[in-house]
Amino acid sequence: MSMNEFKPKIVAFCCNWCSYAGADLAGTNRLNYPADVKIIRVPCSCRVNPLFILRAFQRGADGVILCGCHPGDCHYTTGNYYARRRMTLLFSMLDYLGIEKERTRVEWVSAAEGAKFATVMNDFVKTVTELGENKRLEDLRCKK
Amino acid sequence: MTFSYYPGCTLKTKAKELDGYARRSAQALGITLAELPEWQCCGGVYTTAKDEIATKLSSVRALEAAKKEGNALVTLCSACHNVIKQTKYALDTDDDMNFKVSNYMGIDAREACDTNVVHYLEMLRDVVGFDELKKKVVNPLTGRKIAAYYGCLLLRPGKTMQFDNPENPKIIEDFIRAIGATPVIYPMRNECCGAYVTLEDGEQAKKNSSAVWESAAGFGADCIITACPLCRYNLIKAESEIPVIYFTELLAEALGVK
Amino acid sequence: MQKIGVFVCHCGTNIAGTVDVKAVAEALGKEPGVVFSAEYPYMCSEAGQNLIKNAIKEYGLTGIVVCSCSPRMHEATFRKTAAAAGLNSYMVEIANIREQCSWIHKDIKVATEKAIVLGRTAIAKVALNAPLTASESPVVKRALVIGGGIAGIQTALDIADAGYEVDLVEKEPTIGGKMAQIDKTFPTLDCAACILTPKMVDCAQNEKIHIYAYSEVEKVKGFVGNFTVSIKKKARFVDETKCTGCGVCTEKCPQKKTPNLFNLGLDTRSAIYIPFAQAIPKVATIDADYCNMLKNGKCGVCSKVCAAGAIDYKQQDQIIEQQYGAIVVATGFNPIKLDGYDEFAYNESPDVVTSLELERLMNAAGPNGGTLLRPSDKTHPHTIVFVQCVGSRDTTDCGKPYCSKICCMYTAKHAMLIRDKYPDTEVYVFYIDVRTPGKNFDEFYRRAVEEYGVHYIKGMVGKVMPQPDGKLLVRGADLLMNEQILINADMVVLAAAIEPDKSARPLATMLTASMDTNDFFTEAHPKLRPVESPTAGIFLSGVCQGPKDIPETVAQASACAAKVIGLLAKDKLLSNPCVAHSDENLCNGCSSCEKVCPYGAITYVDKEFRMPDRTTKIRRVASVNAAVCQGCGACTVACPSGAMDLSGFSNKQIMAEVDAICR
Amino acid sequence: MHNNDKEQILRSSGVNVLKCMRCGKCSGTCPSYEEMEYHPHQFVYMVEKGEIDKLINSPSIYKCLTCFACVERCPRGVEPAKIVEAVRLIATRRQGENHLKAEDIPCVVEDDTPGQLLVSAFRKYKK
Amino acid sequence: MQEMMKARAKELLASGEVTRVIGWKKNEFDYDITPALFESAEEIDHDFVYDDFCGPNLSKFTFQHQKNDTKTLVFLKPCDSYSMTQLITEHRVNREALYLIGVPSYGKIDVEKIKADGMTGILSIKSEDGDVHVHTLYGDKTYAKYEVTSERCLNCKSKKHPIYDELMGFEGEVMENERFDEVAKLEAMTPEERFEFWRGELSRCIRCNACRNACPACTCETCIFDNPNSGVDQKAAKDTFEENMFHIIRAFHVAGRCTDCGECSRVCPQHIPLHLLNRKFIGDINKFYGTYQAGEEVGQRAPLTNFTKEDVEPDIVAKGGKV
Repeated sequence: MSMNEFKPKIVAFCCNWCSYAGADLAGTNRLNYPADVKIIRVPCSCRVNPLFILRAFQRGADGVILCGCHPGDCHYTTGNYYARRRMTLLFSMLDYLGIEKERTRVEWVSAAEGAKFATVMNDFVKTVTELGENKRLEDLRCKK
Repeated sequence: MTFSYYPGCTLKTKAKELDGYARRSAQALGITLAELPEWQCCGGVYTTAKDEIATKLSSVRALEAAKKEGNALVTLCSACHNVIKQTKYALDTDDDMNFKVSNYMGIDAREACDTNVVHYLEMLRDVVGFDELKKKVVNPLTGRKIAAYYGCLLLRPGKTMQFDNPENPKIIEDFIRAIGATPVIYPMRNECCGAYVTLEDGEQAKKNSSAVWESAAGFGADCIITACPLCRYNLIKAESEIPVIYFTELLAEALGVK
Repeated sequence: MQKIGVFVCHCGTNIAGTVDVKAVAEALGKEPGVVFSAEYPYMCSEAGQNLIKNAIKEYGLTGIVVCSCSPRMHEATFRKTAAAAGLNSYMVEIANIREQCSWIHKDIKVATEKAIVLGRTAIAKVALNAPLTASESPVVKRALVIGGGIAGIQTALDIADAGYEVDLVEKEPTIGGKMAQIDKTFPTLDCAACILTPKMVDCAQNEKIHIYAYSEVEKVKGFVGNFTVSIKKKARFVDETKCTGCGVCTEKCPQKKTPNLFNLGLDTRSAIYIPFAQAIPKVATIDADYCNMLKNGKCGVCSKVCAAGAIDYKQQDQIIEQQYGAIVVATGFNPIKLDGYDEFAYNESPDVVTSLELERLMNAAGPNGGTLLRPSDKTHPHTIVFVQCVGSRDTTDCGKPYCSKICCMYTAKHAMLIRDKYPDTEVYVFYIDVRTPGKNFDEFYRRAVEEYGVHYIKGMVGKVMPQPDGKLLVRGADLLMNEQILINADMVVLAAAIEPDKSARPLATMLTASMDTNDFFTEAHPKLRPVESPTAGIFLSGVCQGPKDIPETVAQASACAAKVIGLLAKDKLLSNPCVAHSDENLCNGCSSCEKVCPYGAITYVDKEFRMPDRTTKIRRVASVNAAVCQGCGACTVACPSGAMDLSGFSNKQIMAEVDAICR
Repeated sequence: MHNNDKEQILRSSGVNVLKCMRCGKCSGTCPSYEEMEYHPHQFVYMVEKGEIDKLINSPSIYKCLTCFACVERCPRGVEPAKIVEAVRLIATRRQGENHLKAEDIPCVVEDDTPGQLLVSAFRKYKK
Repeated sequence: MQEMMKARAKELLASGEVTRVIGWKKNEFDYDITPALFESAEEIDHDFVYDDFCGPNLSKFTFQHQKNDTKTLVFLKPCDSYSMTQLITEHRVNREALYLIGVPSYGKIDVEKIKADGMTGILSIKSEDGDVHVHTLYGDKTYAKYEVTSERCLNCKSKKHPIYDELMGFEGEVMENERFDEVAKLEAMTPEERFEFWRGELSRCIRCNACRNACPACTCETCIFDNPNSGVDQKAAKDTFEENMFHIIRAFHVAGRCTDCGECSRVCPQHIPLHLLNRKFIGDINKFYGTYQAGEEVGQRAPLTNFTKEDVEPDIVAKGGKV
């Protein structure tokens, strides 16, 4: 598969109150970003269990991005602070295991930041596309 | 109790009395001031620039020497105190500065300079204690109305110096009370005397210094005390109508060792 | 076996323009579990909804997926549709193929493929949905208002007007708050007492309102609709039911050297006191720190002169417990301490005062009977300098980073009143910006300048220097003249920043209501829900939420009351059923979930479990209060054993979505 | 060129000029205000605007007493004195001639001139 | 030491202060030591042992054998007592029903190191005064103790007991150590090298669950890997999510709670350096959120159930992890 044909699989977790609304606003303003991004709506960024991200990678995702309210603006007051710690540690671990750190990202996107949402997604898809297909995490268990 | 002592350039020349009285008083109070063996001039003023290390090295050496001796470092001249304390603060808070200085000196500067820097007045307050000092006064200066002149160097920047409330200090006033005199509070006590500008613009310095002594005299002071040779020089140059002397002179007088 | 129906909306051409809706419906029709699939131009129209209803009935659908616009748009609509057809409304999932697909992609092939993925993701999720029912909890028809200033008074009056019981708790001996200390109000210059005291009397006379003055909230338990609050009635050493407020005791009390806190310590009063003439409740209070009888048992004059026999030196603090459906916070503000601003000589000179002190100095009921005199020598001041933004917009340790909002206007008021009453007095105002957004506000400020000749100077004062002759030499910058100026003043008035009352922080902890870094209460939404705390059942009135002037405070207080009334009008509360729940068999009782819950919705109980060997074992397990939980899901991730899950967004559902996307 | 100077000033002073809210308290407190062509608040504003040359060529840079009154009293933590110092350092580092030369000293020095004065002045006026 | 411990245990049993004792017992070989429950002085006399092979962490065993209605004496090495403190913090053991005696540990011997040196047919091993004498069918050999001390003991984090009712022997200090060096070495590799490294290591896993069973932080009532509703089960199938992710998920589950006792690596029959996963998390937590040692104090708030508003952003990882 040559580079320009490669279409990455990207899972985007978006919190219901800010980032999902930001994604909607991007749509309302007809701001384009690649169709490779598929959004899963969660109530809050703190609902995203590292298991979900691992599962995505195991099922063949090439990149996973988590979007939440800006720190301090969480609908539930503190959810994104916990998400921030969890994701920092998880991403660091994935990098440690050899999954390129560019394949995981957290972005804070408010309901008003439709343009930021589109920019972030364009940039993320570009980064992941350049990296190419992900090493399947399931390979970790396969004999060399 | 032993302290490493950093006298500074002027105390060896034009301000010998500031130094002499301090030493004699310390002795009377049972405090040993061990002069650092090879101190260098602090530079007189602190250069705030973050990309400038050469001017800070003499302070670093003083701090390092005191650390090696295992003592807190006592200063007397306001300028020395300000420069050394600001240098220490920069090493403690500015990683880049610490890195550069460490590289230049071949030491771990932050570690090597981890010395407590105290001004002589702080030593009187925190180590001797003003109540204790009061007990040791043999010649109380009762009835004398003394104006404390802090100037800028002892107090500011407040965050770095941690000396006293920079806008409403009381340490020298407490000192004045301890030696039996009456402090005179006047608003110009923490304003600048004109400092080094006097060298090229005597008029400016005179204006600044005049405002200080006039304010003190206006509130009925019969004498101004200071810890800074340059402040004293400027006030005298500005034709102060009341005497301007070093605080150590009064201390020595009260302790009967003048 | 699931029977899922899929409904693809064209949204006119909004979706159909870039998504081949027929192809989507066809592809999704082949997904496992799907028994019905259709497309329609406008699914949200009545005809579209009927299509859904009929399909539910005809095919006995157990779940539906609507591929349409954002769920933020029409999820509620389609849930109602499902419910109308007898399907649990939480068996509906929306695939957002408009905002997140047709509107952002131009290529029909790409958009169609994505729409199919989004559709099958929603199908995968709905297959795991479970019917949910909102739980119900009763509402106690009584409100608690904490703080008896103008905010608390207005809120209490409005709630009582609607026929609900209200308890008003005030920590001072009288209600009235800051407004009672103010002389005149901007921009109309009417007398504060004249408009406030009738409201205070209304409170006292309203049968629905119960005033707990000289009282504080001790403990709060429970949740929206059903709070249990302990209120501490502090000992006044005077029996409220007997005291007539005649004031004889205050006249006869020999201890007259007590600082008068109502006048901000500018004068003194007796140890037994009534803060001011119109106090509500008008009963005396003994200041235990100054009363000779309470301090050393020598005196007892007040007891002797009291005809009503109301004095009780042995009175103790009393705890009252009461149930409430809603709690209103109206804890107000105070000017900051000015210890960090000695360059203005506030601690050094009595003639440097804060604006609130000036209010008392100018008030007819104040220490000088309404004549403005210098505190130091009681002479008439000829030059007064006002300094704005003392501690406001100040990012240093002693200041506040925000604008205190009221200072520009009250300073204009002060300046105008002084110039009006004492035309021989020159008034200078140092300002950084004059901020006057408000009805008739800028006009008011301009009158101060144009009609009253107040000197406004753009700049800041650097230092105030008391002079031997008692004058205050003020040095400041006039930035427009590019000059440093010196003014020889008689008085200096500092517009001290305002900060939330110190009691607010511990109260917020008790209420599990969130605060910002400045200790202002956080609102549920900064624009759309400004009078509610994110914690359900807690409402915000007045300056506790952010700096406000009187009209704004009153407006917010009434808005707050409306929200409280709306809550109390309900007999039962329906809660969002998408909440967390713990599987007791899996729960370790480790307390991780409790630590991350922002609402305190999780408690622990010891529960008996039957073991396989027929013995029993008692284990500590988590229990979620569904009425308090807001469904964020923080606990589900904190839980190490996976005991905690979130209805509507369960682990399995989200993983199914992940799988569907990555398939 | 100007931009480089501005960057250099910001870097060496460590001051964020954008924090300034233009209240003028620094200038309201400065003891050298009268002697200065450009005043403390102008230093901050002009550095922000990149008007560095005017400052470098102004005698104002030798009038600041480094008394830190402006630093102490600034409500935004801007530290104008550090900006003045950084501008002056650009000037003294750049100048072919120092503002104060050793050969000038005998003319100004008097019997009672403290050594502290001379070292301070050299620090401030010389490379 | 061992005799003192035996005497004290018997004393406490006799006085009725405790009714059960948890300690170590020797099995067929000198070096085959397992945790054990003793209920009589006779059992203690016969089986109780405390020597340089007593590696097993007794806190997990205590958790598994706890009884609420009677008091149990537990001997704790410093690292065991960290685990115990963590279990108490998480309400997993009942402090009231335990009598804890802290005992010093001077480093435990890793028999695998001896075996790796080619020693077979081991009949006995004796550790005396810094020497370890190995007696085999084929002859004897003596090692200096440090040569055969386990990695976790060489990098001991602490010789102090954060919790105890009674101490025996000398109480030690928190130690300076180089335990993050191996982690740093891996961090310095390229992602490809790291991936290869871990693939090589984790491919050897036979999913025996020994690590999970030994881990004192793994005390879930039902492990998510055994719970058909967790979405990560399906033990039987090959190449499933659970199979592949087991160790990562496990490491994340104990992140912030793992005291770095090293039991996982000790018990792994495939010698997978599992502790390097846990240490990565510990190192990151220290770096990002300030030094934190799980089990240092009862009631500590674990870093993952805590936050500050100024926490680093996740992109710190992309920026190379420098704080």
